[in-house]
Amino acid sequence: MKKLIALVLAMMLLVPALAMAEDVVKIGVFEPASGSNGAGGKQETLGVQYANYMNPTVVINGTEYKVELVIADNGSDDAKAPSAAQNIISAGASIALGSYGSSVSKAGSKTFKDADVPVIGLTCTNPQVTAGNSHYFRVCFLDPFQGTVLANYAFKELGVKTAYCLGELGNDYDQGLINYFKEAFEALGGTVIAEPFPADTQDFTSYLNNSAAYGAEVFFCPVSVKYATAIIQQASSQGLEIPVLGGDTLDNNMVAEAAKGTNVKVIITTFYQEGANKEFDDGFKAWLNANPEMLTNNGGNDMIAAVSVMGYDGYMMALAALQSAGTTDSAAVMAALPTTEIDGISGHIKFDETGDAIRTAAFVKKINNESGEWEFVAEQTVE
Amino acid sequence: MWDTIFPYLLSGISVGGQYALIAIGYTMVYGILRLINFAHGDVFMVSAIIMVYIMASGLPMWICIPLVLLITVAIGFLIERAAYKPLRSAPRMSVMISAIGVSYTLQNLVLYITGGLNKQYPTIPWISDTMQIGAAKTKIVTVVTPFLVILLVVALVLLINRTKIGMAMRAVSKDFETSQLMGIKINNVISATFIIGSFLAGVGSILFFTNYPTVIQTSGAMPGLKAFVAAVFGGIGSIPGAVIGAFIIGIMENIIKGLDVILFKLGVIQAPLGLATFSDAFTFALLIVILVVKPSGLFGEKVTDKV
Amino acid sequence: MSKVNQDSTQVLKLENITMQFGGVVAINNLSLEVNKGEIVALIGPNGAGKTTAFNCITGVYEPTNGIVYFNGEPIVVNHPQGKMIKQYGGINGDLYKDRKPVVHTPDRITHLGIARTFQNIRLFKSQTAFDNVLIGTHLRRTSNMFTAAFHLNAKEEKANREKTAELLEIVGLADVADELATSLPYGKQRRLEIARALATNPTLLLLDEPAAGMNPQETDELGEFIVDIKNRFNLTVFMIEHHMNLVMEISDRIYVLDFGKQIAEGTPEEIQKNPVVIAAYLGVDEE
Amino acid sequence: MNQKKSKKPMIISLCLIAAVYIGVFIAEQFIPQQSMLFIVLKKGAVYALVAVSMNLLNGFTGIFSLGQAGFMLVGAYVYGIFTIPVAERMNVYQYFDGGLVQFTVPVIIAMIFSGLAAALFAFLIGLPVLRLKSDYLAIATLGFAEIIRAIFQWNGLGRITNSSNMLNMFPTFNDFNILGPDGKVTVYLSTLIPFIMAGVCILLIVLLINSTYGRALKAIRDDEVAAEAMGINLAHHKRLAFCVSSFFAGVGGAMLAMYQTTVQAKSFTSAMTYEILLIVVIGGIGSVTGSVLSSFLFVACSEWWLRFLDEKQIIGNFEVPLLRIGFRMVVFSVIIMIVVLFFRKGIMGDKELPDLLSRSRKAKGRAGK
Repeated sequence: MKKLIALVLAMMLLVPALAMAEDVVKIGVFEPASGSNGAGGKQETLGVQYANYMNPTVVINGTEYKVELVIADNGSDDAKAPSAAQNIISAGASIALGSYGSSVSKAGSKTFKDADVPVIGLTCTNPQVTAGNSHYFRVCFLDPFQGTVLANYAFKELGVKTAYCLGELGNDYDQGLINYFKEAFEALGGTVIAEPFPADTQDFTSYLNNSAAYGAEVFFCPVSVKYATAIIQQASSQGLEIPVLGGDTLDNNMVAEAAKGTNVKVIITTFYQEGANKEFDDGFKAWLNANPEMLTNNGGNDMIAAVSVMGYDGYMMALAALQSAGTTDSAAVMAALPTTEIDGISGHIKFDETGDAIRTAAFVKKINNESGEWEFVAEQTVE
Repeated sequence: MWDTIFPYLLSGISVGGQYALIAIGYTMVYGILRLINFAHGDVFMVSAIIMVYIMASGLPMWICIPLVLLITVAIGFLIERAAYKPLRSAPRMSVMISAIGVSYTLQNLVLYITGGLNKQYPTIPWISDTMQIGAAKTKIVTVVTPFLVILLVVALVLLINRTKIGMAMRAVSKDFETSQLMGIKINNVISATFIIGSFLAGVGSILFFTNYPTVIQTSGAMPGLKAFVAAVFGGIGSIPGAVIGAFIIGIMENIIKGLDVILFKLGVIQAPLGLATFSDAFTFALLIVILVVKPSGLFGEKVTDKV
Repeated sequence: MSKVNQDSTQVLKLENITMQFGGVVAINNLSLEVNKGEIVALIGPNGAGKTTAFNCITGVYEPTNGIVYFNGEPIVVNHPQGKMIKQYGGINGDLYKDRKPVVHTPDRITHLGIARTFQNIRLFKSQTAFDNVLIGTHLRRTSNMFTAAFHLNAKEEKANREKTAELLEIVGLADVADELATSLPYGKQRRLEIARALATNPTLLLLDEPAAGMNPQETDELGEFIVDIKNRFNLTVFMIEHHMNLVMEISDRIYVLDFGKQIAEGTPEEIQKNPVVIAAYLGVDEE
Repeated sequence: MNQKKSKKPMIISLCLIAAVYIGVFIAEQFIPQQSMLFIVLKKGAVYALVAVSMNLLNGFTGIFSLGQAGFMLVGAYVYGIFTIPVAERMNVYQYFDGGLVQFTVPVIIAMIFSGLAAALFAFLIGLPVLRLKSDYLAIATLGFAEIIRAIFQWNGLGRITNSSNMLNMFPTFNDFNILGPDGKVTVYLSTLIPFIMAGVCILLIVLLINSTYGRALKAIRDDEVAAEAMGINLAHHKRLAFCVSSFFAGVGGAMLAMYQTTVQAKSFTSAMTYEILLIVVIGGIGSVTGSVLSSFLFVACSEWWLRFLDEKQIIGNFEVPLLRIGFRMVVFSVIIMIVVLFFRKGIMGDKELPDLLSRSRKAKGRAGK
């Protein structure tokens, strides 16, 4: 017992050394590597890692700093988010990137805020992430925008009048996007039926039956990759005839894989379409193929996920902010962020007053059922 | 109306059959050790993960399936030897905690091996094919499941009623100590129980994940709990009870998911109420009702404590 | 005793008690009385239904049929119900049909003033001898959860501790008060159980084989001890016992049970001479 | 008789506890807030309370309940619902027009509400469930926790619970820091306050355990039949333990909400209950001290000390094998299994801090007084 107490006391005194080497700047990567969003989180992290590989140093105020990534797994779990965030903060990160999934982003937000560490959201599209937060920025578009794009596309291009929406209970991203989709779609004159499913559901057959029973003409499920693949496979075996519509989360090679060889039409909106920047695409693919571990994290092939691109752009944004701040002090970086602009892979990025990137276009893609690859459909804008 | 309800019934019967195969493992172990084997659902999940990796190795199907079942059985056997046998004389709470610990360990182990990513269950020929029944389209496995379950249950009941090991099992579940005094090798009987339970969970796993082909470390938890509820519902210790309980729960659960639609079609409600939220909770509500009204379940025997 | 009935000397009365487990009749139409101040013994071969009778009195089992009175008040009333109506083979099945079944829970019955010990000792195993007895005082508390937690019942607590110490002194366990109950030798555990029962302030004490496992000398001491506490606490004692010497020495009256049926009743002398008892019981038992 | 002997260890224990509190206060002022230490201390304090409340049921009363996460959920939600600033409600309840509740109450009152709400749920659940025997009770309480979760996520209650969406913007631990006029923190209290909250609650539980009621609960744990024969009303006492335990689980839930800064029903799963159960087991079933110690150990290991196992470590030129995401949890579960199988008594068995300090085991009998 005495030994134990001694051990505990000794450990407590072992406060992590905060002083670090002179010429290192740390960037936190606040992403899920496990849990329901693990797959997406890993791809997003890949983008950041690739950017770090391409740009391992940054010159701040005349000194060359080595950029070190502090990767913390938030487990797609709100309860783990604060400690993962604290991990990044205690490592001395000047700025953090993340997270895939709006819920976790919100859950970690306050911890970053209290420590004065700015965060750049990469693909968390829920408006609440940045609303009212001076420390949270974001390089992607927002759900009200994405929801409207999807509603317009479904109503005008697909010509459907009834939509069935399915989202995970308790997932801010799913529920938020469905909500904005519903608003826009109903404003256009369509009918929306929305249902939630409990977390960890595996059997979606009854929900697919529901959509048919309601006479829906499109099946909108902006869910995580894990659920999306299951839904598509079950849709295929049940012979679902209506198209499946999704948000940026479905832009994933596993989803494409699932739809390969089936008759399920999958249409999504996303941030980036492979082929838009050849130099980036080739570089990224070469890097993936050179690292078996990275290739596994990307889902086993070298298809480029839009979230990886956002990870890359977020990293570049962070470097730009560090440069314009002229110091590694996190508060100064936060002050510099609103005025920082870059030309990213996904387009020009500039923040508005809430800290959201000003975006006017989203890419619409669909899966080619024969090749199992994403195909560009249109670039959709909303005024 | 029938056309509306039929697809839900079909899903319910299929998933019910898969729960039944897990529930038998629960009910047999409980009957003998009076232990809720919390890890049983995870054995079911681990079996699926093993299938994923073995199929990926490129072995032919006719080797893979028996191999997976064999490994699943071995895991069930090892869990009993490693985590439950040392606690044979310990209070029941300790054994239950050990079971929870095993469940936790298996899940974390799978998390580590898969890196937290969901795995795609391999396609097994024929049963993965789609077929048309009436208005509904479904995989062949959906239809095969109930028949396979009945076949396995008949075989199991024969085993328990006609063989020596079956007789030993019945004796042990009636009275643990006395049967030990009568020279029954208690450890062998318990191992046999775990082997049978794991085997059925392995078969259930093939059927379940062929239908719902995404495997992740938490995949076993819910089906496991529901199967346990089914076992309690049918009367723990009773194999036909567990099977009937499992079918009832599977069907009810899917009806709940479609209840909004059914009510909508009947004109009872104008907009969905979001009742699907309760599809899991309903199972547990059913459990509590049955425990309060008839704690011995549909087919269980009442036990009185001796003072 | 709050109420005094016409027959104030009758402390315990069983009327036509039958206890049936499925097809097994453990007690068959048993009637008996225990009067105030008496020591009454219930004897019979193993499996005769003696402990079952105790369990019916203390509310652990619901008898299939019959009434138990305590100080003239019915504390257990039951008649065959549900599937027992079909199975019931007793002769007085309809006797109490019109009476509402009442079965107090064991704790209610202890409240009324019946305390018991157990055949297979049931002490609180993780606690000291002192705490075992102290728990017996819990039911007479006047404190509630809050006053107890905030130690506002210090006076009562002190009185209970004193009473516990005194009881341990009386049963001769004061020196082992702080030992774990289960670490005590067998004889002392039996005495501890009695002390614990006494802590509930009973008027009727039910002892289930208090001398089991004791040697002749200990048994003799126990006999004196039972008489002593009976007088000291103004008790009535009803006990199950196999040691015939003890039974014959201290009992005022004896009931004999065989296969759930009462086969004899009387003073020790009468029982010793009773041919039915000798045939059914004394001849068989090694005592 | 030997009451005097047992006084000394008590006093030393109290001094030790006081020293811990002072230590926390000093550490908080001088060690930079970024340190993982504080996260561990805060979360540890929350888990300590929850673990002790679970121990009251599982360890002291012998009721094997697995409903802890459900009661924490109730507590966390009630706290959130009553403390989100009115100005923020439009934002939080974005899909429900700002929600139904349009007022706030002080933090302490909200925490008491949390406890009471959890206790109320416990009372209602206890009516049918507490009659069940050990493992049936476990599975029934587990089921109830799932039912509670579904109810709180239901859209129909959205105007109160915000459906399945997140509650946030309510006061958190960091809001206890005292700010100077310039908006900078002058006195840090964000770790001390949770320590005090948890400490007060645990003290109340300890007082209850050492009262005549606590003895009755232990009697029930040791032998239900004998306890009942001693006039202890089983139903009443079990319900009491269940409600008290849930009350503190509810308060613990409110504290967890403060720690997490957000509340969402989906994270209160049975996995959370299992985690707390394992903490209780590691600490020793039936020891408050054990539960508290193991809470801090558990949190420190899982959040801090073992995190390196999840990352690639390179010592010199040697890359340590096996280390990657998830390895931490594997190591962790193996440790837990070893404790469960080979050190069944846990860290403390059923001993408490004063027992460790007193030389004679005999003093235990009356240590409470």
